[in-house]
Amino acid sequence: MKVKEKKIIKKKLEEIGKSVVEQAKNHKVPYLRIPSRTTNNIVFDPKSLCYVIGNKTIMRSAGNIRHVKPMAQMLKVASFCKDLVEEELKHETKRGLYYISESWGEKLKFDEQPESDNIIEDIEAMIGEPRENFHIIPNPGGAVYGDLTLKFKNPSGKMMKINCLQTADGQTIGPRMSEAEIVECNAKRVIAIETSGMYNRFMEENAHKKFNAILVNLEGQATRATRRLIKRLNEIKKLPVYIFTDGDPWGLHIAMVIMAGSAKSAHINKMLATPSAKWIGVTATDIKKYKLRSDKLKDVDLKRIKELKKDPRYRSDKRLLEELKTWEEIKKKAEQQALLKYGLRYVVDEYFPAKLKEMEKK
Amino acid sequence: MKVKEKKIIKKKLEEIGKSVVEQAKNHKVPYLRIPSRTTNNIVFDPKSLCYVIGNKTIMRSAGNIRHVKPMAQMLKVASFCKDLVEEELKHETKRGLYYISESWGEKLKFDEQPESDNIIEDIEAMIGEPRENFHIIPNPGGAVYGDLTLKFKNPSGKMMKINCLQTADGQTIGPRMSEAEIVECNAKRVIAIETSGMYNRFMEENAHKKFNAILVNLEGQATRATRRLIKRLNEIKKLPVYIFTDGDPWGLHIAMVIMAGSAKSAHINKMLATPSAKWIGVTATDIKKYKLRSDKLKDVDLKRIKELKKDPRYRSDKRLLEELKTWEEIKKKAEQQALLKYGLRYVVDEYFPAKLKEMEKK
Amino acid sequence: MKKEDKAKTAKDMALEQRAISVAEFFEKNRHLLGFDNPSKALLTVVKEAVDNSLDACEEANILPEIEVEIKELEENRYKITVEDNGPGILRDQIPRIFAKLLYGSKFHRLRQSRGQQGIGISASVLYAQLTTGHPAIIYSKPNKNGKVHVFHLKIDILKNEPEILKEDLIESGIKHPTGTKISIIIEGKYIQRYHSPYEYIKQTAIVNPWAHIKYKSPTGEVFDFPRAVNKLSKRPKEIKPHPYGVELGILIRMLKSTKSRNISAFLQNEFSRVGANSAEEICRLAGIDLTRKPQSLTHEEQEKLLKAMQRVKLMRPPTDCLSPIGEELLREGLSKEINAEFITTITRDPSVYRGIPFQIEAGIAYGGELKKNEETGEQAKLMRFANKIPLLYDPSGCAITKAVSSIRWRRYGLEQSGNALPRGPVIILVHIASAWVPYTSESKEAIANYPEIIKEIKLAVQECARRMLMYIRKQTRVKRETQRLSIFENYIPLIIENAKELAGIKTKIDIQPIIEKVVKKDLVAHESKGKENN
Amino acid sequence: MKKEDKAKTAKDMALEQRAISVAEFFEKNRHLLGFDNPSKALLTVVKEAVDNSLDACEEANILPEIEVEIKELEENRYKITVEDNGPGILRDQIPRIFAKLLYGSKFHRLRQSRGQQGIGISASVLYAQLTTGHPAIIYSKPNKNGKVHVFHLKIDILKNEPEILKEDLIESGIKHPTGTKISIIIEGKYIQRYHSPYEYIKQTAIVNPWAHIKYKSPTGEVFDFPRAVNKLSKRPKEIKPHPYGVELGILIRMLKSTKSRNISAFLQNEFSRVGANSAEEICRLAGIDLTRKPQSLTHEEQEKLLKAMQRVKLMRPPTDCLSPIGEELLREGLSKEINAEFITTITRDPSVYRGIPFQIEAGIAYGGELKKNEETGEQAKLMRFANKIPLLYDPSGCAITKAVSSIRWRRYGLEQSGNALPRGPVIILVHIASAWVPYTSESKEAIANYPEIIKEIKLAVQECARRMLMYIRKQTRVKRETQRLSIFENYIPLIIENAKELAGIKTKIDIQPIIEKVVKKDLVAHESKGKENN
Repeated sequence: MKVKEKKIIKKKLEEIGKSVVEQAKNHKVPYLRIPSRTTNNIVFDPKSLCYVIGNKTIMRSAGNIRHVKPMAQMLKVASFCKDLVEEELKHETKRGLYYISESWGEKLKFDEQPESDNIIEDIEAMIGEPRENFHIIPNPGGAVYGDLTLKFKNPSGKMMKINCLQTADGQTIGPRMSEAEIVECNAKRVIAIETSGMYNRFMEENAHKKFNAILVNLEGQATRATRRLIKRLNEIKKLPVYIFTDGDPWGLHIAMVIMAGSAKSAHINKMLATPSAKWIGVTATDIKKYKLRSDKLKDVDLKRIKELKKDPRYRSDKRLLEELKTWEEIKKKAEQQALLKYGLRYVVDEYFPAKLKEMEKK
Repeated sequence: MKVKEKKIIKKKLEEIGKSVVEQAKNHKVPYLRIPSRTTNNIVFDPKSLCYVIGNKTIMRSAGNIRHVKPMAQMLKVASFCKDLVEEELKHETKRGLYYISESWGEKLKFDEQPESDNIIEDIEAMIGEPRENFHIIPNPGGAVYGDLTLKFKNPSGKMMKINCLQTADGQTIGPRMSEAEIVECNAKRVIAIETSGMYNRFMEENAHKKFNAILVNLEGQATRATRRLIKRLNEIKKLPVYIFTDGDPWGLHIAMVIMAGSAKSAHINKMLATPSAKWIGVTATDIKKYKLRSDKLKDVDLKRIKELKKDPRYRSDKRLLEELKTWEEIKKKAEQQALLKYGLRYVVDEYFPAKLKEMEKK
Repeated sequence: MKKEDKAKTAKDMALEQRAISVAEFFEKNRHLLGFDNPSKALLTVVKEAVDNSLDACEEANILPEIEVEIKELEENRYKITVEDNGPGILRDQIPRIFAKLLYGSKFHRLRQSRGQQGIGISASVLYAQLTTGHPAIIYSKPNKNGKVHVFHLKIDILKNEPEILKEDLIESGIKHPTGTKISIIIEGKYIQRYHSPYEYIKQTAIVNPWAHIKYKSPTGEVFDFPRAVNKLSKRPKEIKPHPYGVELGILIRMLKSTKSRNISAFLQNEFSRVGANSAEEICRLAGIDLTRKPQSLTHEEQEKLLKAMQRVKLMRPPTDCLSPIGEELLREGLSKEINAEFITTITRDPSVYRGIPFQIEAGIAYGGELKKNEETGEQAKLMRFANKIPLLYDPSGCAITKAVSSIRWRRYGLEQSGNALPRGPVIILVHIASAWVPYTSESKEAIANYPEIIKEIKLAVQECARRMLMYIRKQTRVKRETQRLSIFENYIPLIIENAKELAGIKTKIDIQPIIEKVVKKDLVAHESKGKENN
Repeated sequence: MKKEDKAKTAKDMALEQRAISVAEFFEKNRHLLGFDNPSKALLTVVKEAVDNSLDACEEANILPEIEVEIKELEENRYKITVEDNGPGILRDQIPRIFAKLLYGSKFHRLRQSRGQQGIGISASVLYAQLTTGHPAIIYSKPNKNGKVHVFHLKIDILKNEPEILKEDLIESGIKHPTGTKISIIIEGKYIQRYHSPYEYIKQTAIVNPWAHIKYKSPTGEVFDFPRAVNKLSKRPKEIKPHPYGVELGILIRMLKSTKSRNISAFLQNEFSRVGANSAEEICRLAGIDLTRKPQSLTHEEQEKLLKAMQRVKLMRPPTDCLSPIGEELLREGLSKEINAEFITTITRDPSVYRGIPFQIEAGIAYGGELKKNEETGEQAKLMRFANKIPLLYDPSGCAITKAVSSIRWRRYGLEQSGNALPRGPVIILVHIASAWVPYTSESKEAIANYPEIIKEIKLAVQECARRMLMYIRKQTRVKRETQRLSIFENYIPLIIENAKELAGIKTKIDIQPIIEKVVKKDLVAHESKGKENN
């Protein structure tokens, strides 16, 4: 993170404290306004095709018995994060923060982690920055492979440069990786893959060369860091993004979260979502067409499909809606690796090129 | 993997087929002898302090109705793996193999993944090699950080060299990493850490310099690749290994699996276990001494402790046995990050040095 | 070939036909009367005798003094003696009351009483005679200054008539100025658990707080259940049947046997709630002339009359045939026997099923000593009563259990799994008073599932439960309010301090005015919210 | 103050005492006789009439021909007509049999019959009269060449005596040479589900395969249940009571009324299984002289006699008072009405409870059409019978359900959760035949829980279940053996082929000799293992 950004974040945090102090100086009962993150303030933005936060705010007031404690805790957390940002190299996890709170004394310490998690999200919403920017980091997860050169400070603060082909089993994507400076990028597209098994297949079959692509291993639901890196490659380097998941409504939704963000993180979706990304498959149609080994959709799957059909993110995409309906009709799901029935190379030599052609035509 | 090793593996696999062919040629009903992996053939080896497989074997015979199908499948799997080894750069996951079996026709395809998994373990036991060596690889997991230079072929087969400080958020440990050639190693010890949060803390606090150590992120129960890399650093570079886990019987057992292997993988424990590794904590005694925020041990935890107390791996280590008893007495568990109540630096500046001193005295 | 093996003709069969006496019938079917097994038989005898004593005392307006003694004579053989201070029984009535089944004063009238059918006590005599061969011994003193009649009685089973083994007139034998004593020897079994005589008498004492009962158990312990009030509950009056509850067969019989000269008089004299206007309206609807002789109606007209009687608008039947315990007396009864921190009781207005008036009373006792068992998460105890008699057997078949279990107890702050009784430190009491209690069997163990009855029970118990919930809430509220103040005093300084730290500002800020504002505002808001919730 | 409000004296109360007729009693307590609600009432009337017809036919050794018709007259009003080809009833007996409660031939004797107490059919007449006011109409033809008696009957409730509204002698009205027909109009409700008259008649047809029953339903459908065999089941004989089952009260009554001159004769004449030796032994044990007059015994001696009677060793009571259906006839009955692939039945040896003989029969029908419901995992159907009558109500209170549910059905290859009935394509039938069936109530819905009875039921059903399991196993075995061969033939070539591929060897290998060896060895091994398993 550059020095300028660091200053911005610090200032944004300090503003919270200042507003309280100002009110108190005037003997007013101090309160804070926080953008509401409840469902009735999450709206679908048809332009960006993702959920964003609306205009409603909630008040957290020192005059409300249920607010006083979390309000004091929020100011303390913000204060702690300001210190982390100041030190630049220090980061903590949400779980770590929860434990650190114990050093704040009986009155301020958190009894349950959901309490501190909630306050972190409130701060995100107030200052409009993902928590990584005030150094509360998620666990790393996901990996990247391809001809991409990045520059960053390593965890001990040393400036480094690395090419993402220079790895035995993948470069983990954490908070430093996701914000690293893109020094050089010789690829034409990003291919994000749900499972490690298929990601390995792609690497070993030289898919990065074949498709002139950067390969991203999502390892299931993509972490925020992975989504952020994908977004930056898309935004800065204008690379189109293709997402390849298991063939079930959950896989499709993994793609959807990359494309449109999640409802839960509506307050920072703008920083994370890649609206132009495209879902390659495995589609419900693929299951039929390629006669893939499949399991029956369970009740929970069918229920999920029903929910998704009502979701505006899907309602606005005819193709995805059609696929959801096809699932309801065939009542089957298949994993990516089911394509291996045609041999190890088939997925890279036949399936993926065909799908890519189909997508790029559109 | 070097060319010589590749040949050895190939030969070991071929031997299986040859034995069957020889018998058939003489009109005998062919059978295979497989080291038994059932509990009554897993014995504790007090010398290596780990479970190893005993002398019992089971027979899989073409004359037994229940054996014919798995026997045919085993020969097919071995044959397939031989091809993977031949191609050198090709690896597959257990799940992938299960799907690939579909291309072998109705008779040979696996109906459930546990069937193919079982056959892979049988082959491991028969040829005495972990499955990574015949290219059936686990998902990657875990990461390494420190002044360690490794040489390997990257997934696309290009020879690479990397220093493990040269990473933003960690180098993932997969099958290629775990077997990479150790070119240079300037550390004096290995510190393996259970959680990503604490691992990040150690990296950011420059623990690798402070303790002259290579830091390993276990991400919970260590993967086989991680255990293999730790063992190689210990064996080849003679580095002592210290394991730092959450303070509960499950954390202790994470350490134990690194030290002594698991019962389930008794047939290949010799390739994976690091008997000289030492568990640093968080011990039950630490929970008392450092007054850590703790949860009550649940029934399932207490049951686990009872089991562990009967386990010979613990019975042979007075210190661990004492800790188990202490847990039963205090009935509490604590996470590593609970140490953060003393501030961010405390764990690296105070706790860990003290523990290390204590361990190295012994 | 013997005669039995031959095919029988109608003639053969006719020779075998015989009338069966009702005593024979119940001798063979004694489980129907509560004599299924030895332990239940012992309880049934106590119950029938005590019920009769209470009924007699109340009819005579005497505060009951009842002594019960159970003595073990040999293994499985018990002597049960029950003595009361009731009005006694006239000499001539004694044999038939105690030694003839289906004889009594309570069957033919519509009025609440414990006994209903004139079976209970004579069935006990029958059972004694069947199992031990011993006669029942009855002492009765109907006159303050008179002597005591003593009878040794058995039943002539084949005739269902009393058999007097011995009769005597003696000076003493009854403690009180007037009274009755019965002594019966049966085969039985004494148990100490839920279905024990002790439990029966204790529950009886709860719903009859005007009664003083002494009980001497087979183990020699003496229990005294003192009187809590010196007032009997309201005496019930006899009423006539209500047109809505009558059936065609009964109506035809009444039409035939009435002394009224015409239909109009018949309707007004024989039914409750029918006046001249209603009678006219009924006849108009039925198309029958008011002046017709009741005996002259054709079958078709009888049916029309019944339909008309049930279609016309009438007041509900009078309810002074009922004698509820009353909210206050029920509370006294509960407080006297149960050490709880909160007790509430309710007497609902009378209601009607099948034309028969009934009335539900309920009570809940919460907390106090009952909390001792709280940790075990035990089920609440449900005490069931009908016409002031405890029902100890067959809870699962009973409308009371059904009604209480069907309440959503979580709404009232108690745990409940599925459709079971709630769990918690609670005793729930339900009493149904009725001119005719619809038992599921003659052994009077459970109430039949009439929807009207279930509805009333639910309403009564829910009201008690609501009051209990309010009590629990109030307890919690008081505790909470003192906590609120200290929360503000603790956290507002922390808010200011951390805000300063965060903003990097060191100015001194006076916190006191803010705290004062906050506390004042909070109190107002909280109170008005409290009101809304009630 | 009205009289009612005054405290009553013993004298006041005496005036109120009255005897209650048994008809009045059951009029008020009609739920005890199966008239709880309109749909059950309809079924009860059909049941009582059909039971009487079957009993009469069998006593007269006539193969039953029974016609049942239910006709809807208006909403909730039905006319039920049942006609049989039995021996008919003599003119003089007709009124009391149909219009007096507790009158009949079956109460006083120990012998298996459907009716027991002489209540059922007259209760139906009572119910008709109560709900619709209509008399019952009876046709009876006791002589082949005679005329038909017609009676219109009601019950005089207050006296429990018949009231004859009309009597006639006509030429026709009965189809068969002799027979009885009854026609009753009641308020009722017709349902088509489990408790329907159809279900009752179908189950009756199963356990009475010698009966031919025709049924015309209210919707006009006609069902014919043809006869499966032309032979009645064994006729039961009347027996005397067994000393083990007698109670003191009964013994005292017998001693008093016997015509025997001395105790020895008394014991031998009035009880079964007592000969001269046993009588002597009893008297010796009791310390009573053999020659004493029965009437002369003191109470103490009576008690001693009873104890001696129950201590002496005696044969079990004779069991020819029982009339089981028989294994074969029961199988015929099941096959005729149920399309299953496997049916097995068993008749156990007679046994005794409380000195009363009884006998259990059971059957299981498995598979075939019953498999239609298999996917739903439905509970097995349990058909309960007592003295050849189907029991449709109150399964949960019944010893049969209890016994069948307590069997560990998983051992017999059926799913079962907890202590419920098993699930699967199965019908389980249990029949208890007894000289006196211990019903839990007069409405004859469920059998009381005697341990002796439960034990016998379990043994009978378990034996049937064992046979069913053997059948299921055999079916599976045959299927399995043909599969084994093809497995070897499929996989051995694959083993060789893949081994060659793995070894990288191309030699040609002759597989046939290996397959032959394998198949031979496998067959031997498999057979010997199969034997071990049995």
